[in-house]
Amino acid sequence: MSLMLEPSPTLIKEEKIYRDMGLTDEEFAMIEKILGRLPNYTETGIFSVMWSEHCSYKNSKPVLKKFPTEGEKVLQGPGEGAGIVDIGDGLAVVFKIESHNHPSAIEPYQGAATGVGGIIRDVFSMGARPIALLNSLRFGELTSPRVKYLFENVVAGIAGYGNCVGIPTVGGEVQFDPAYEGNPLVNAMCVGIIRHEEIQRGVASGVGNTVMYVGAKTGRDGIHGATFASEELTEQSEEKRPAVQVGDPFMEKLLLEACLEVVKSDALVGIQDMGAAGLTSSSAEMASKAGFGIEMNLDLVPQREAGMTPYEMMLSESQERMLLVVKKGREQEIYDLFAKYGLEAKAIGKVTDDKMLRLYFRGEVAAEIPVDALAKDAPVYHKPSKEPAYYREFQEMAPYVPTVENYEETLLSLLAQPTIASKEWVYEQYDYMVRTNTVVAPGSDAAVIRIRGTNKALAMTTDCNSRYIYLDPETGGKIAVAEAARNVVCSGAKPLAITDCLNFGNPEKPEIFWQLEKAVDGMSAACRMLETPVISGNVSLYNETNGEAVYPTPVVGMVGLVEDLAHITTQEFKQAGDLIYVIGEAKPEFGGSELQKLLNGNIFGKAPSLDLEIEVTRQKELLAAIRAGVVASAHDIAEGGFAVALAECVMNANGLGAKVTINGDAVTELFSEAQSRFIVSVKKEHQAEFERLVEAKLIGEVTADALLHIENEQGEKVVHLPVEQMRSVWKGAIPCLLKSKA
Amino acid sequence: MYKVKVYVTLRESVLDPQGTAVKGALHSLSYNEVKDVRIGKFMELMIEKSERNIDELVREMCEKLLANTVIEDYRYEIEEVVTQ
Amino acid sequence: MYKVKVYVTLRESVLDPQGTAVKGALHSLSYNEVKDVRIGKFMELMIEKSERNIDELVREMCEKLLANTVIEDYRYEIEEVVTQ
Amino acid sequence: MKFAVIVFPGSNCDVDMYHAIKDELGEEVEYVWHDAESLDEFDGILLPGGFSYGDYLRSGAIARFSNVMKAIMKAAEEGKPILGVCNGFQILLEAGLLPGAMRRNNSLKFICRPVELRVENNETMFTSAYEMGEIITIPIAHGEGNYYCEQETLNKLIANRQIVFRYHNENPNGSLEDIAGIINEKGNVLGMMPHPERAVDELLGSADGLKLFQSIVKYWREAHVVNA
Ligand SMILES: Nc1ncnc2c1ncn2[C@@H]1O[C@H](COP(=O)(O)OP(=O)(O)O)[C@@H](O)[C@H]1O
Ligand SMILES: [Mg+2]
Repeated sequence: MSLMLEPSPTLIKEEKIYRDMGLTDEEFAMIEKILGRLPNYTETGIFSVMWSEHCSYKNSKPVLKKFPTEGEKVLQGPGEGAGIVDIGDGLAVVFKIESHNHPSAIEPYQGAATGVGGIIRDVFSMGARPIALLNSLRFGELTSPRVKYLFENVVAGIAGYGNCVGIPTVGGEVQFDPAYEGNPLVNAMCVGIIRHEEIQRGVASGVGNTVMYVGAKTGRDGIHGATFASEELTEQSEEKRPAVQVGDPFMEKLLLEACLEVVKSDALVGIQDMGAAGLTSSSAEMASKAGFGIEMNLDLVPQREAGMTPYEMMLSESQERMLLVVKKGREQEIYDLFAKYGLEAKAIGKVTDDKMLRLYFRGEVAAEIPVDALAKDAPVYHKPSKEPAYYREFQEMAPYVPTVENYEETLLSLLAQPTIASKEWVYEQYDYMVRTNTVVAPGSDAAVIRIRGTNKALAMTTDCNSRYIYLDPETGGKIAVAEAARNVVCSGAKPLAITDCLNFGNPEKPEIFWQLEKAVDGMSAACRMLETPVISGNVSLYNETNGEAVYPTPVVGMVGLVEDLAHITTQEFKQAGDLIYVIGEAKPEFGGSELQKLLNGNIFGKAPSLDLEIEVTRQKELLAAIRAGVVASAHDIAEGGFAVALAECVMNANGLGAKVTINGDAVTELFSEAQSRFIVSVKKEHQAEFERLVEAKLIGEVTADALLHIENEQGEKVVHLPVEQMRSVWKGAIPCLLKSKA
Repeated sequence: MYKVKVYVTLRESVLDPQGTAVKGALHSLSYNEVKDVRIGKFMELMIEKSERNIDELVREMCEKLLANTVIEDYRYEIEEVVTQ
Repeated sequence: MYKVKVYVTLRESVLDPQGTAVKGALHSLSYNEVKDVRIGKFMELMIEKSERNIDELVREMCEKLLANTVIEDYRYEIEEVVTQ
Repeated sequence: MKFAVIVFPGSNCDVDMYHAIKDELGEEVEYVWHDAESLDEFDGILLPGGFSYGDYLRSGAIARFSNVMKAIMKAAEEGKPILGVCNGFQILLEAGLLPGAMRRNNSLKFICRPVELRVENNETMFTSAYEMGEIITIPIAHGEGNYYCEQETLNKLIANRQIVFRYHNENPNGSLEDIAGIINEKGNVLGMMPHPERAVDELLGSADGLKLFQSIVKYWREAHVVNA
């Protein structure tokens, strides 16, 4: 029996077996002190997962403290399953983003699918009805067979899970860059709606109350490979090898519906999903938060496989499981409720007053640990930080001046860059319409979901240009938040708050830690100015292959409120004769731009500059004009610059074109990625009112001829392209790359 | 010509939601004697003779494409057939 | 206890989009010797002995649920196993 | 007129169907759980889309054994209008209420997008509000909508004008004869892959699906005026 094969406490210490589990010598000494004895194998495992970066945020906590997390509308900041913001009418929006990078690198379909499953549980465990999913994806260049395989299967996994559960996937972003070749990023975000009085928290309180387990059975899924003491000990079997987690979206759907019914019952005290470190983290965190203890009998845990040890049960990451605390004496109601959905709830323990996590197995105590030591009192480290040499170099470079011979060809090449190209191939695999509230589907700036029973809607987006962040983490961090806000504003919404997913390399390297700190500084500054507090988030560090880190990628997920359905705005031009305006000036800023990447194959120099005051003013003006009803379409200028943004305004519009005049240096005007800029179209009758509300420059008109015509002030042609030609390049790029042989 | 049959099954310890659902359905149809169901794939390939060793070829195709060895096991049978 | 293996395949006359796609993928990996691919399901059931005739029982389960006889054929193998 | 929206474990377009009837059509509607014994109190039965039982094994294969299916069979015999959309269509096929079967989409991918349909028969209780040959825009969202049947069945479908909707311009999934929706011989059971309940409000892009529900109500009103 495998239990016998577990190393003894003395052996764990002497052979430093804890190191394989990720604990340092100092941490092991701390554990010994906390317990006043040596931990056994199960206890060592429990400490190792709870003190991992993933659960304890031990390296990132000091940095995360910098984020502004408060605001008058914030009902729940970071610390629970998801954050919550008030949206009036007694309703609130709940959202969070989370990474599933490493599982997706190993098994892209299941890795991505279970990532979606996990974030959905985070939202419904708060008592909220999930209404939308988004994602943010990063892969290597779409040329190698491995990258294509990862991309295709990650997308299929996201689709497979979200579609089956019946939550629309309405937005996201995908970027391709060699920095992600060995380490793709898969971040999933879920947005939910809740009535204020139904907000739940993950607490285990009330001595004697019952701890219940519900959902899928526990298997040996996802138990960290290295934590098996050694190959010799487990040589008996292949099947003992830690298995990849497989998602069961059908189970998730049943759990979702049942839990949303259970939260209405006053028999429920607390509820939390079993995420990373499943049973361990959910029980310890719920008890620690409430100031109580928990006792569980592991023999009662539903098990998928025979002969599971306490260590395995406590560390299993089997999906689709929830832990509930229920008032003593009210258990039957809960059993009945779950039974209606074909689910079996099982009492496995009770709440105690001694602040201990105590586990029984076959009549004996298998582990006994103070809950606070696992949760709130986990160690925190202040890692050294150092400015990387590359940053200084980039800052001191002379500004990069691209030379472009043929503007039309360059524009077409930019439209075919996978990062800019249409993502239709991706989002057509997502059921973005289910629940019939999707007013703006994927393809415009932010997605917009109406809130039934009100005249309001929510706009949502994920954004992060990691090239800028690599070049200059602080400025890039600001840009990530500002860009998300631009997308939300363009859709007619006022930004409410953000969630973030900090995807970085190994924080033990001072240069990486510096990137993390600076990016968070920049994001925090932008969040303060834009009044969008951080209400939830996730950290994924150690995203490296062969010692090479990914680009620092702090993905921003933002949600905004549309006060009136009439304010909903999209990016495509609406009608011939409408006037075209541009807000903001082009500047010769090409560091990290698509044009630089296209012409040089790599990026260098300074990131575009950002003035947050100007950003805020422009966003406010534009939103005011949208709310005044004088804006026909709005689109922010992002990757690829003005020319690409203008092309996007016509490619999505049926049969329309544009005729505009630029002045100044054509390359800068067309392709610079200078910040805080928008393209807006306005009906002629609204010209005066628009110009009164917004400082913008009139540059041309929407035409009926499906041509994109750009000329300079001398009246010379700069670009003259049929919209159809651009569209076919733009829409065909990704399918074409996927089909081409390596 | 070879007729090759490939059987792809989920690894022992990997969750099989499909099998579980089918077991549930069989029980609700009162086939209570069914204790376990696991669902995998069954593929039939017709492969022409070539210079390459057929066994090696099939193994390679399984590893590369037909099975996902992270979560699946496979086995195969090769049978030589006469082409009509 | 019986171990029952059920093979469900698309009928000959039914076009198999999955098989076609896999064949295409194999060709793009230069396995040009592959002439045809058909993809079906392979199920393993553990069934306890009961008063019912096992053969009849399995056929019934196939007809009712495991195969859709409008487009699929099935066959099965029954093996008696000793329970540990 | 009173509609039932059948809810199977894993149904997820039940809410959409419910709101289409209640908010846009303005008729009475109730959710009916898959274990219900009787549908006698309802005048029309709607089987919504989704992933009943996870669509494990085959789409609709497990749901067809739900208790409520007996009541649905009975309602079908009684001539009540029964509409199965997407997964609902797949369940009707598995249950044998409609002929044929579904294969995976040719692309092997789930596809979600608005598509154009041609109304091939407007002399049914589901389509009388449409013009013959009318082109309508209705979204699809499925991974297995590639309809198949034997030649003999197909001949019958054509001869009896049982093909009610065909994909127009582009067939998104490879279905036989561009079939998007078929009706039973008796004319009261319609199965279709596109989602009319998702096309009932211009705010969300199209209201072309509304006429389908209006047709049902019109049929029912006429039948009941005569009977009264
Ligand atoms: N992974 C994805 N999933 C869903 N939708 C996506 C995804 N990637 C891109 N999209 C959609 O494509 C559109 C364009 O995306 P993007 O170029 O990132 O826009 P922006 O630069 O305005 O943020 C958006 O509507 C976005 O939601
Ligand atoms: Mg945008």
